Amino acid sequence: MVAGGLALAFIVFWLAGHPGFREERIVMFLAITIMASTLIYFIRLANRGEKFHLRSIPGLKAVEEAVGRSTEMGKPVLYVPGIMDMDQVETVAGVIILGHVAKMTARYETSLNVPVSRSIVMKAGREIARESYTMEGRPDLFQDDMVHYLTDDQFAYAAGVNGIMVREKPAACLYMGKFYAESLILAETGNSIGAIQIAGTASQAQIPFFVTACDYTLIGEEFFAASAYLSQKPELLGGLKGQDMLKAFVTAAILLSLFLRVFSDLGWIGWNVIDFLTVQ
Amino acid sequence: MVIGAWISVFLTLAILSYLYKDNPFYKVAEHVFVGISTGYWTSMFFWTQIQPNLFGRLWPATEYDASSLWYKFYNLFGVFSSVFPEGGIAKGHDMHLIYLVPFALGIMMLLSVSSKLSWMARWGIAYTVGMAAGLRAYGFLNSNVLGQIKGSAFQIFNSDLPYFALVGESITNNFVILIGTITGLMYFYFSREHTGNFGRLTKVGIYFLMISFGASFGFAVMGRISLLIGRFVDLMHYSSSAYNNATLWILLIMVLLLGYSAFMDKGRPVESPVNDRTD
Amino acid sequence: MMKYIIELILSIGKVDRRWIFLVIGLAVLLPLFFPLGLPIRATTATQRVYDAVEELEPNSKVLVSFEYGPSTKPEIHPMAIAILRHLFTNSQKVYVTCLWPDGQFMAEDALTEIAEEEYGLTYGEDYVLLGFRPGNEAVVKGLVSNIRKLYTTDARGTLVDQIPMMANVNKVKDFDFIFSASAGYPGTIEWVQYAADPTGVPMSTGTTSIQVNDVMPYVQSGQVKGILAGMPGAAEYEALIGSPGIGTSGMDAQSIAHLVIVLFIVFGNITYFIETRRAKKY
Amino acid sequence: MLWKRQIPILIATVVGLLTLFGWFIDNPGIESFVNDDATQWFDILASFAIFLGALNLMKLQGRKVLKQHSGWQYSLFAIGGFIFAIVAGFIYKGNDAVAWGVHVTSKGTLFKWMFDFIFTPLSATMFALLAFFVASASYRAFRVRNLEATLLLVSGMIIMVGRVPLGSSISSWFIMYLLVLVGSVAANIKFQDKIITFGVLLGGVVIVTIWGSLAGWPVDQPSIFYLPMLQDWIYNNPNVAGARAIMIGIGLGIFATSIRYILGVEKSYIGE
Repeated sequence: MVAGGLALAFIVFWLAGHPGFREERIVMFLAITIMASTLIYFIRLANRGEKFHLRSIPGLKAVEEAVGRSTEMGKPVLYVPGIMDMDQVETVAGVIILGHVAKMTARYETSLNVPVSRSIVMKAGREIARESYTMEGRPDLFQDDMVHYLTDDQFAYAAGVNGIMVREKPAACLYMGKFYAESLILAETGNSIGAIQIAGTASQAQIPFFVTACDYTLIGEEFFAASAYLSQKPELLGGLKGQDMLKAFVTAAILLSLFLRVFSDLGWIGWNVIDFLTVQ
Repeated sequence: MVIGAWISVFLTLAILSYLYKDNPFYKVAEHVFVGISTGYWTSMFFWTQIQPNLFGRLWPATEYDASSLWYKFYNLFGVFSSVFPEGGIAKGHDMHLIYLVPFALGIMMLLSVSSKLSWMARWGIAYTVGMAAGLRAYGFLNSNVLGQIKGSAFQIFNSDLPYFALVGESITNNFVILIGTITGLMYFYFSREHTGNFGRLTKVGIYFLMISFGASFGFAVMGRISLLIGRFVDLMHYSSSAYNNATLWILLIMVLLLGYSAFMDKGRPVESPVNDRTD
Repeated sequence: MMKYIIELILSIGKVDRRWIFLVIGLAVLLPLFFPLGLPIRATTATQRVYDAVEELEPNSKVLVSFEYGPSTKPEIHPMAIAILRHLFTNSQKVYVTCLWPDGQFMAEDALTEIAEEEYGLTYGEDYVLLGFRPGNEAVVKGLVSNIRKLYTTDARGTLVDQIPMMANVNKVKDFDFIFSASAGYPGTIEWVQYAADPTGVPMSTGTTSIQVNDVMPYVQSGQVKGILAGMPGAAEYEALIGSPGIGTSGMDAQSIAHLVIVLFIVFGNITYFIETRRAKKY
Repeated sequence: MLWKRQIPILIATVVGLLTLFGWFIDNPGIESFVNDDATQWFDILASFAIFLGALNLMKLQGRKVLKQHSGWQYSLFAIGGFIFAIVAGFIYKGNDAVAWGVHVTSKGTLFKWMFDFIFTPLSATMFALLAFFVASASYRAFRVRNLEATLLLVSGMIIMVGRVPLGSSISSWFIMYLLVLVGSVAANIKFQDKIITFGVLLGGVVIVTIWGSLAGWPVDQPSIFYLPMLQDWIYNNPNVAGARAIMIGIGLGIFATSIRYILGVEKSYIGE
């Protein structure tokens, strides 16, 4: 209903000469509105009780096992929320996953160590971890310095985390966030101390290193789906279903633009899809 | 200059000694690095962000007039003349009073150090997350999604492309990329179990992903080796007599000390970090 | 005899990682003392960068941007040197910007070594160092809209209006070519997204090997004209412009180190084979 | 409650919508906000926040020294390093010709000395550690466990050897002999029959030798087995396909996650 109203309003606005609107970005505007409304549709659907079946992601099941294992061995869980700041979406996702992991460590009474590389991530991480411990009814277990700042520099942070790993020998190492070249330094050190390693990132260049050096890796989109899987909240699961629909749209768009390109090459239609897709 | 060479060689060898095992040299280098880098970035951020971009926009030199209340207030800070030089800050910005907003968020962030006011940091966090969501959503949708759709819409009936070519574009190569992209995308489907025919497609997808990971891993090996070459070239440069052969002396001392401590450890059971996982 | 060989392979197959570190260290160190001089063959991506730069007519305006720091200097610096040599031999006008704070130090070293000492060019007429401006992609967007708003002064403090070669250069569209020597974020991808794509100015780039994979789809779809990939890319470019430098000398060490890694992988697999076969027997 | 939860969520939503749809509004104020000011404000915010981080680091290291935890001597180095950097950054310039503020990025200052002789060697050496770790990781991970790991291994090795000058001197005939050997080993495992294995091995060798002698053993023919060519094909085709699939996946993932944050569907980062 709301979507219908908005679409109508936009058409009227468009016909009225669309003052102050940058026409050359109309493609992006359409893409954003269509995709956003698909997501909203499925989130609303899920809120109304629609159930969605989700395939299992091995990496996410292993998170609970890893925390359990550290409890048995009486060793801490090391959580690295990436080296970038909250201005990257992956870091925000990493901090949210920290919230879920903090719930597990509260339940299992495992010690949690979260060295961070940016101060805003430290503040956000503390807020979310304290919240999780309180919701699990164990505010006494939480100390502020579980989430502690090391340094802003990429390699100094890697050196510091190496030191923590080799000296405290955590049983489980979780790397969730945006990483650059230091990913392999952390993963190899984690492997040398025999810890279970689960990595999740959307930093494309680092996924191969995590795949080779860690036990489980959440690749790109799987990392973004983690918070939905761990929380099982209906609206987040709905969002995932929406994301699958977007993938179907993109696949269709690729095939469609392929045929359109063929038609325009053969001269059947004068309008070339390529410049339609180039956004200035 | 020579002291600098000795320090840089010591730090380089101390970090490399970590490969042998976690030892006091590495601990020293690690802690020095953490301390220095925090101080480095604190100063760098202040002198390249806060002073020029924030204060430079609140009290620019271009609109300096001593009579206005705003600049009188500025002159009160005159005591820190290095940060607030006479006649306003000349960093090429004109006055934007809207920059009081990030100034306020910054102050709230600092105040949040006290546990009672800790909630104040949430405003700054909320702004950052909002900004990140908006900018990245647009940027990634544009270049990652639209850009790649455009990239995969290749020309099938293009006469000058050979049917198959090992190097350079060709029809079959384009088809290989198309199939790989679509099946790879299907691997990321969440709402359907990867079984039956759909499972076979995603299997092909994961094969493409694995080839892509192997390729970028192979590519990375080269890059990393060249970095090590860079370090060895530096070490050799500092071993010359101009720096009274810093590298040789420090290397000798380190090897002796590590050897001695390893010899002493023979007695006690050494907890060697060999990969001895229990599962 | 056969038994002994299998035992040897097995012992290599399960060796402690520190032996690998030692062998790799030697494999890189020794060729630096005794160079082998193996042949260097240019790949298509490097060739495309060379052609893109060669096509520029003399005195065209080229924007070279330095986005790397000390830790990635061994890979990217040889490229920057080679590109500057190529540009100055074709007497192009070079404008240098930096998106990384450390990039300015790198740019100063490169320019003093090539522009001043080797080619004896005059600052302000043949080349200018605009220097570092914070803000990551905001700097690229600022350059696209209006350079003078972002760079009121160059790195040496002189006002931009007083620099002769800055006359009628107001935004990225006024440049004929962009080259980004980049090692991460902000870097090539921001130049493609916010400068090359919107303005259509042709662009090439040189990156660390690991970042090549991120940029490859842009090269493949033509948004970036070729790419210099890591140290091999630098060595190939040095071979193309006929002035071997640091890149070339590093290549021998690369080859040997790679061979050693491949051998370790092969032995690791043979041991894996023998062990799984043995496990099946028991 | 209003100040702690409602307003932050409101800020996130308003700023998110503004930066998302600001790209389409043709008004200079919003356009400059989206292009420059949004990230500029964040940089200023982050520059304030770093003081918090430095404070936290010094508190932890300081407590370690005061309480004489194990390894407290090293914390002295961390505190000393920090103080040295702060002195170089704010108190002692070492070269008065340079104005404050510019001294952070110009020659001759104590800050530049610290950058050249302490900061650079440390970060370059940490980065160079990767050369060792890349070797030990590939040694451990490139094992023929299943088809996927084998693809990882094969494409990694082809790229590694193909891109290095040594690779271009390995002739494609050598590779073909190698394939024949691998084929016979595989046949041996599959059929467990000596005759078949020997048959495959002999037949393969004969075919390759005849073909080679007819073609005059050129180093880079047939090009499908010539490593540099093969590596170029692998790098420009299946690799790009895989990279593109992941890129689109990441693009959609970031878009969907950002929409969830803007619409407030996911607000746990503010605390329930």
